[in-house]
Amino acid sequence: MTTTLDAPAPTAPQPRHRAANRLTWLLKQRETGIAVAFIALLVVTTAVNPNFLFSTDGWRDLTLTPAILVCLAIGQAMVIVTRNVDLSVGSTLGLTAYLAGRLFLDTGLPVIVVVLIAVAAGAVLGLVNGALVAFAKVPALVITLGTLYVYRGIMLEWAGSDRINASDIPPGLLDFGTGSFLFIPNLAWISFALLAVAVYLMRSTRVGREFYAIGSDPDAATLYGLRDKRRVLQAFATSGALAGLAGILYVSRYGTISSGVGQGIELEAVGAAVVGGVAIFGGSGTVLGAALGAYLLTTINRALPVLGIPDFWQQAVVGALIIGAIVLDRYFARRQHDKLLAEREEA
Amino acid sequence: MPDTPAALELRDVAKSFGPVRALRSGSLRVEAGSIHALVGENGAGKSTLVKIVAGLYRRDAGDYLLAGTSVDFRNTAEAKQAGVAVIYQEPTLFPDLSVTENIFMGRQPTNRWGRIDRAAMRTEVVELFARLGVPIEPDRPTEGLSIADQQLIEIAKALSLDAKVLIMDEPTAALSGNEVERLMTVARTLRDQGCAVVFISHRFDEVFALCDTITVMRDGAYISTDPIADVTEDEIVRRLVGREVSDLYPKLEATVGKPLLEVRGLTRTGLFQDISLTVREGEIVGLAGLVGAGRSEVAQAIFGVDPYESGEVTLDGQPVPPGDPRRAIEMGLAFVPEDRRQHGLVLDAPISRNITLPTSGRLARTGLISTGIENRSAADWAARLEVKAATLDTLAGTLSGGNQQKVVLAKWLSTQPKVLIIDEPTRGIDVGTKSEVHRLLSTLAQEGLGILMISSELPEVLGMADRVIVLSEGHQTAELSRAEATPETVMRAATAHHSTTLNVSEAS
Amino acid sequence: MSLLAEKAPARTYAAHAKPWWQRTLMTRDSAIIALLVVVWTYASIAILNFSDPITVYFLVLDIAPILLIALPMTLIIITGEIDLSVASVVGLSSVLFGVVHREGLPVAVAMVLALLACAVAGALNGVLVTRYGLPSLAVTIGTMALFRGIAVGALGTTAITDWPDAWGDLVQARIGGSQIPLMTIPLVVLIVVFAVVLHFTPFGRGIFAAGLSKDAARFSGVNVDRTKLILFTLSGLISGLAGIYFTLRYGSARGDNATGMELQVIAAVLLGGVSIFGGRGAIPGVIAGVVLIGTIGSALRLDGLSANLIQIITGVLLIAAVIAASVLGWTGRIVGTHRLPKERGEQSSDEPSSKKSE
Amino acid sequence: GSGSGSDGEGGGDTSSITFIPKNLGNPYFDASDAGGKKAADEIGTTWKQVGPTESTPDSQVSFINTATQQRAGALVVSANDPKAIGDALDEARNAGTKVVTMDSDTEPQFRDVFVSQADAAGIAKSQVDLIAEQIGDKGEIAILSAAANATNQNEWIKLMEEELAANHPDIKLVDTVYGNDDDQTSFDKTAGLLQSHPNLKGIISPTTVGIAAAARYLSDSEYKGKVALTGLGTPNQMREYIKDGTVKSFALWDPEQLGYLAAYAADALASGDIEGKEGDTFKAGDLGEYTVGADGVIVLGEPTVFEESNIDDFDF
Ligand SMILES: Nc1ncnc2c1ncn2[C@@H]1O[C@H](COP(=O)(O)OP(=O)(O)OP(=O)(O)O)[C@@H](O)[C@H]1O
Ligand SMILES: Nc1ncnc2c1ncn2[C@@H]1O[C@H](COP(=O)(O)OP(=O)(O)OP(=O)(O)O)[C@@H](O)[C@H]1O
Ligand SMILES: [Mg+2]
Ligand SMILES: [Mg+2]
Repeated sequence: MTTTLDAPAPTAPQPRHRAANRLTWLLKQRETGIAVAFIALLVVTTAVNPNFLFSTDGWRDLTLTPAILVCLAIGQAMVIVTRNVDLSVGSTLGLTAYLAGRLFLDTGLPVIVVVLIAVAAGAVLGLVNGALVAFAKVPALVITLGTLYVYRGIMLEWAGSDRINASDIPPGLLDFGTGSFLFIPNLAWISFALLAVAVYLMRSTRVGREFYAIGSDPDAATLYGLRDKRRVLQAFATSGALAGLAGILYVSRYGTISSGVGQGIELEAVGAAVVGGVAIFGGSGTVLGAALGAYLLTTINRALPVLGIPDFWQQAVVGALIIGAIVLDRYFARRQHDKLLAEREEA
Repeated sequence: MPDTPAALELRDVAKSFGPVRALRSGSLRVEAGSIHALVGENGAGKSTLVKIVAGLYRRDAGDYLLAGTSVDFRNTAEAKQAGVAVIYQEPTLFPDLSVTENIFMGRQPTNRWGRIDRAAMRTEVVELFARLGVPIEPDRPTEGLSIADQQLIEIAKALSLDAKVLIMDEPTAALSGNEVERLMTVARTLRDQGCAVVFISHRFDEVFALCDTITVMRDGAYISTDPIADVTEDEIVRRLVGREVSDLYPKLEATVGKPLLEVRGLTRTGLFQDISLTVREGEIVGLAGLVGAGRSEVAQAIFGVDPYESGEVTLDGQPVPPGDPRRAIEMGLAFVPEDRRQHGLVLDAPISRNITLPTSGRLARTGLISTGIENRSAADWAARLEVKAATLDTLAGTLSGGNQQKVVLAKWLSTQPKVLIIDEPTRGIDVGTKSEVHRLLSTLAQEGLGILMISSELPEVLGMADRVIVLSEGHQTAELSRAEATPETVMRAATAHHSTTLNVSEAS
Repeated sequence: MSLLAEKAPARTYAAHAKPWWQRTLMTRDSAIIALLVVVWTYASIAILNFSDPITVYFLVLDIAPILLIALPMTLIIITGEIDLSVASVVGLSSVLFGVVHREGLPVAVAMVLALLACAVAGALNGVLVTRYGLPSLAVTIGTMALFRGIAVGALGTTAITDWPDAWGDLVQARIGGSQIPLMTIPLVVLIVVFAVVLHFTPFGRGIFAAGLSKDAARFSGVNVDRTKLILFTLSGLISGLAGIYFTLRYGSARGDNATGMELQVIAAVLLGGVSIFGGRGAIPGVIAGVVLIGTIGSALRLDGLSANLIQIITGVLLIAAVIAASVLGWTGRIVGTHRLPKERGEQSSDEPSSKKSE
Repeated sequence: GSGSGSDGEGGGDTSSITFIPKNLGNPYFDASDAGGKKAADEIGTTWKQVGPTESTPDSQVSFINTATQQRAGALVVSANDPKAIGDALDEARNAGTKVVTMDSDTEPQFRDVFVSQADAAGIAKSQVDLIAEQIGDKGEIAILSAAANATNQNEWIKLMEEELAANHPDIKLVDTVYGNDDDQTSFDKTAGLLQSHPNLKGIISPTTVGIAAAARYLSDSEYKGKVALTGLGTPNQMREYIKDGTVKSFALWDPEQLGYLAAYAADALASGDIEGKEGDTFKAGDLGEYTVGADGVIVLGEPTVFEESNIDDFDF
């Protein structure tokens, strides 16, 4: 029981030592762990080969290469937080990238318009997922597995053996994709901006908090009268829109669009979110963590060859990392749970 | 009828879940500035009524008026908007989110940019908790909080709504004396501010101490409403049960034989300590205590679905291995769990599969089993227990509570057990079936079964048990013979040995 | 009255609410089998060369690995779990098989060693899921990358192609002079074994019970964790078998064999009427699902249509199949049929609970 | 050419030629496809391209099987694995379909003839010579290949290594990475190469996807102009990088001519004009007469080297 005798009338909890608490709070965050792992990886790799960080391209690729995955991981994290999953993002990315390519080739619309169309198309594809999940009450895993096939199939059917080359794409977009501003690549800026918005959305707005609530306990969400259908739609639409944007980023960075664009990247996005501490059954984890997870995964891929590990082993390392992350997560969750229980016993 | 419209009024409201008529004709009229008791047996339909008021369920028929205007809420947010706050029977919190967030979810204060004002939320929570006298850290997650603490958060949540109608569905079930006292103070304050409060409880002392009006429900229907001053406890009980209470406990004489189930020093830190008990042939042993005393945990540990740290369990002299329910079943132990829907039945499976699940190994011929074999066995046992169902492929989840309990009993009796452990045998079962179950238990004991019966209903324990063992906060505090067991002795033991807190209530 | 000893009183129960033909014909299984028959008939008539017996030969050889893996996958999904690592285990099996063979061990020995390793890989999934209580979706996303990574890492740039021809010929042999592959025999045996285990043994009853209600099954003496562990191990073993098949059929041990096949398997299983929530499904439907996808692919290719349409159709069928269930449930509710809340996907009648699946 | 042949029982079109590239959506094979189609039109037969979206042998097998079912007259295949598609090809040949491999060969027993773009040693030598010239015959180089199992790639790599060891002792091959003929992978692998080998002087990418991706990475990196790049690429993909100086020169045979020749070879086989034995000769339209060499290999000719001065003369 919670009441004690010796405490007079219980009062509000004591204000704590702010600074010290901040520090312990920071240390306890899941994101801190990933950030530390990421930095350790950078330090070790750079020690082996200074070029990894201290060269123009090394520095550039550090933030440029993960930008696309960060974009997808943010969307994926939002969806997973609501206790769903979006496996169709790879296909959405492919389809929107091809759409953008075709628009450049066939219409000559200004770049910005094409970007908006691609993002909107991604959002629509996401909405289709969301609607099927929310209204048909079918698990997102099945639905998005289905749309993974459908979206990819549509793209392949449309593209045939067609392929869009760098020369078909407006040079402005390509320059943007490889250009920098203040020593940081443009695409990285975009991913930072998205991340900032997403963090704000998920931490400080009702929509974001309701995402967490729905994922934490869908039944309770119904009791609270939260508009869970609408929220699920929003989460999927956001994920789709981000995949659409990722499609554009892909075009601007790689300059060619072939039929396989984005194939398999959905699992990398889920992997990034999981490594980043987003619980696969919803309710906890942050977009920042997912983004850090994306950084870690991408950078490991780049670092292994530098460290002398044949790149064939990259996937194995990534797999071990994902498993390690969820085992660790469970361990910390248990410890936290036990601690909370113990606190209760003491009280 | 008074001419001012009541704050909340329900007239002949009905609600069915498939074949289950949870509410046939529920009526309730609560005036502003009053505390209104709603009482009724388990399954009388109180919670269903509440959920209709809350906008969680939509009524099938009847009228629902708030301050004289007819309303029809499609979800709980609309009801909240209209000033209805509800504390549900089971706490409903988001385990991953902080206490503060839980209280404000869906209606957080925001600034112009949609940014949630965390500081304002925290300030308000601190104030609320101070008012309630609750020492809970507002920033911690609700995961791991005790049921009592969760209940307090629910109360804080309802208070923060500044509601015109506040409904509390058994808020005190898990609270200690002090906490109940504080809750009552809050309820009275709200009443004085003009709020209409509905208070649901099975504890008549609380009802009589707090409420000014009382409505009785039975079997999903309205029975009566009276000023509390005009009725006595006995009168209410009679209306509640609808028949003479003595009918309910048809205890038969049974010859008590050799010891069957013996438990020695069973311990699981934090849940129960050093529990020792013996159940003999033909004997019904009652395990009494307050909700949360750890009785279910003990039973689950004995049966092997939960672990324990030390102690031993033997059946008919043979040690029952820990953590192996299948072996326990083979040895002759059967366990009817407390939570029928979660643990007792596979709700989405047919009656036949449910009954034969623990015996499928035995029923199989050369390792193979078929629906035919299952149906023959299931039909036999369903008939013995008089399960009311047309076909054996009826899904268990569609049966009424009483019939579900009969299916569970059929399932366990088909294993031909020596000892039956039964946790809350009649929870959520209507009055008729209740006495059937009791008669059944008596008959089984007469046929030589040992029965360990856990029950929170004192009359049930006193009416049925040959011997009563009482637990309090995980400790065994008394073992009383049938003669020694009275409401007073059992209750004293059930509240004894509380650590610091309860010394007060003993002293007072 | 005597409950335990005496014969039961006269009350009797009908075994079923509906006549047998309704119970057999009005199911997801029958629907998918009917669809298969329709598609097959249509293709035979409308598509040139489809009715040729060699179609069956190629079809069986093509779908064999998917069919194999679909069997344990069905059981796993019925317990409410999932295994995404199967295709990676196929690659792992292929590579181990090849590497061990390259070291000079006989094919049969290499086969056994590879199968053992794959069973261990499956057991690793099982242990992580049951002992540590981790969600199988996350676990097998991890092991999917891990196993594939080991497979690709172990073989590097090479593919091992020096297999004795006898083995490859055996895998592709025909029965007598017919166009039916010899592989059909072990496939049918395995299908029968899995169908019997799932539908006619106490173990199978436990699988269904565990999928419908883990707790109720446990409280009834079903060892849910052990069941799941066995199934994951089995899944590894059978995927290993599929890897051996892959290697011998193509005469090439490669790390990237069967990339992406996990999604095909899961799509086929779900199309075959297995509920992703667990607790529902049957082997005949799954077989029909696998054959249906294979048939559509074969027919479209013969018709000169691109492989892409196959993807679209697979996806649409998958979505349509699951939505059909919930749409049926929904109309059923309106008409007043009594289906359970969980199935019709509505929480209104569920007691509010704060339980969270772990 | 002729178009006649005995009708199979299933009623297949025995004069048809089915072309199965490594994967669809590859401009190199699209050029071959165009060439094949042109030849087929001249001959008066049908030519169609079908194939998998990923370049794996098992997905290729399904398409070979389908062609078998359709009793296609001849099959032109660019093999994703020398052995893995062998049995399927056998099956096709048993059903009477002639098999021509093109660009990437299987083991000789599985096909009738192999239409080779150039002989492997010649390709390897030309690549090594191009890079040697550009880096002054000295320093570290690396190879960016396609799939790790690609037959032709691996053979060229082996021959390049031999050529380097024999004639260019100062050039050191420090790494070989695999971009799987995927843009993104090839792009990222290029980045990885440059970082792991700071002293890298040149990259050879004997695959069209690889060289384009590598060129695109180099073109806006600090290595532009410092690290040489050569390999096999199509002029259309590489034009930009030749113009901006990222790439000095690269080589390729004309893939369109390759398809054209393969179609003629396939038709000659299907109509029984040749059997694929050494010494058989046939006429390949505009390209003139070709002779089947040892092991059933037909060589197209020497690769063309593209550079600033001549690149605008080509469009494929
Ligand atoms: N979702 C549901 N589906 C089917 N039956 C239900 C459902 N909810 C309640 N019931 C049934 O309706 C009847 C009334 O239940 P209700 O919860 O309203 O009773 P109660 O009066 O609150 O009982 P208690 O005092 O035990 O809380 C019971 O028989 C119960 O089993
Ligand atoms: N899974 C759990 N995790 C943490 N605490 C638990 C868990 N289950 C039960 N408890 C706590 O253990 C204590 C004993 O619970 P238990 O259900 O055994 O009590 P009981 O005497 O059977 O009461 P009831 O009459 O409600 O069945 C309670 O305080 C309960 O909150
Ligand atoms: Mg209730
Ligand atoms: Mg209990």
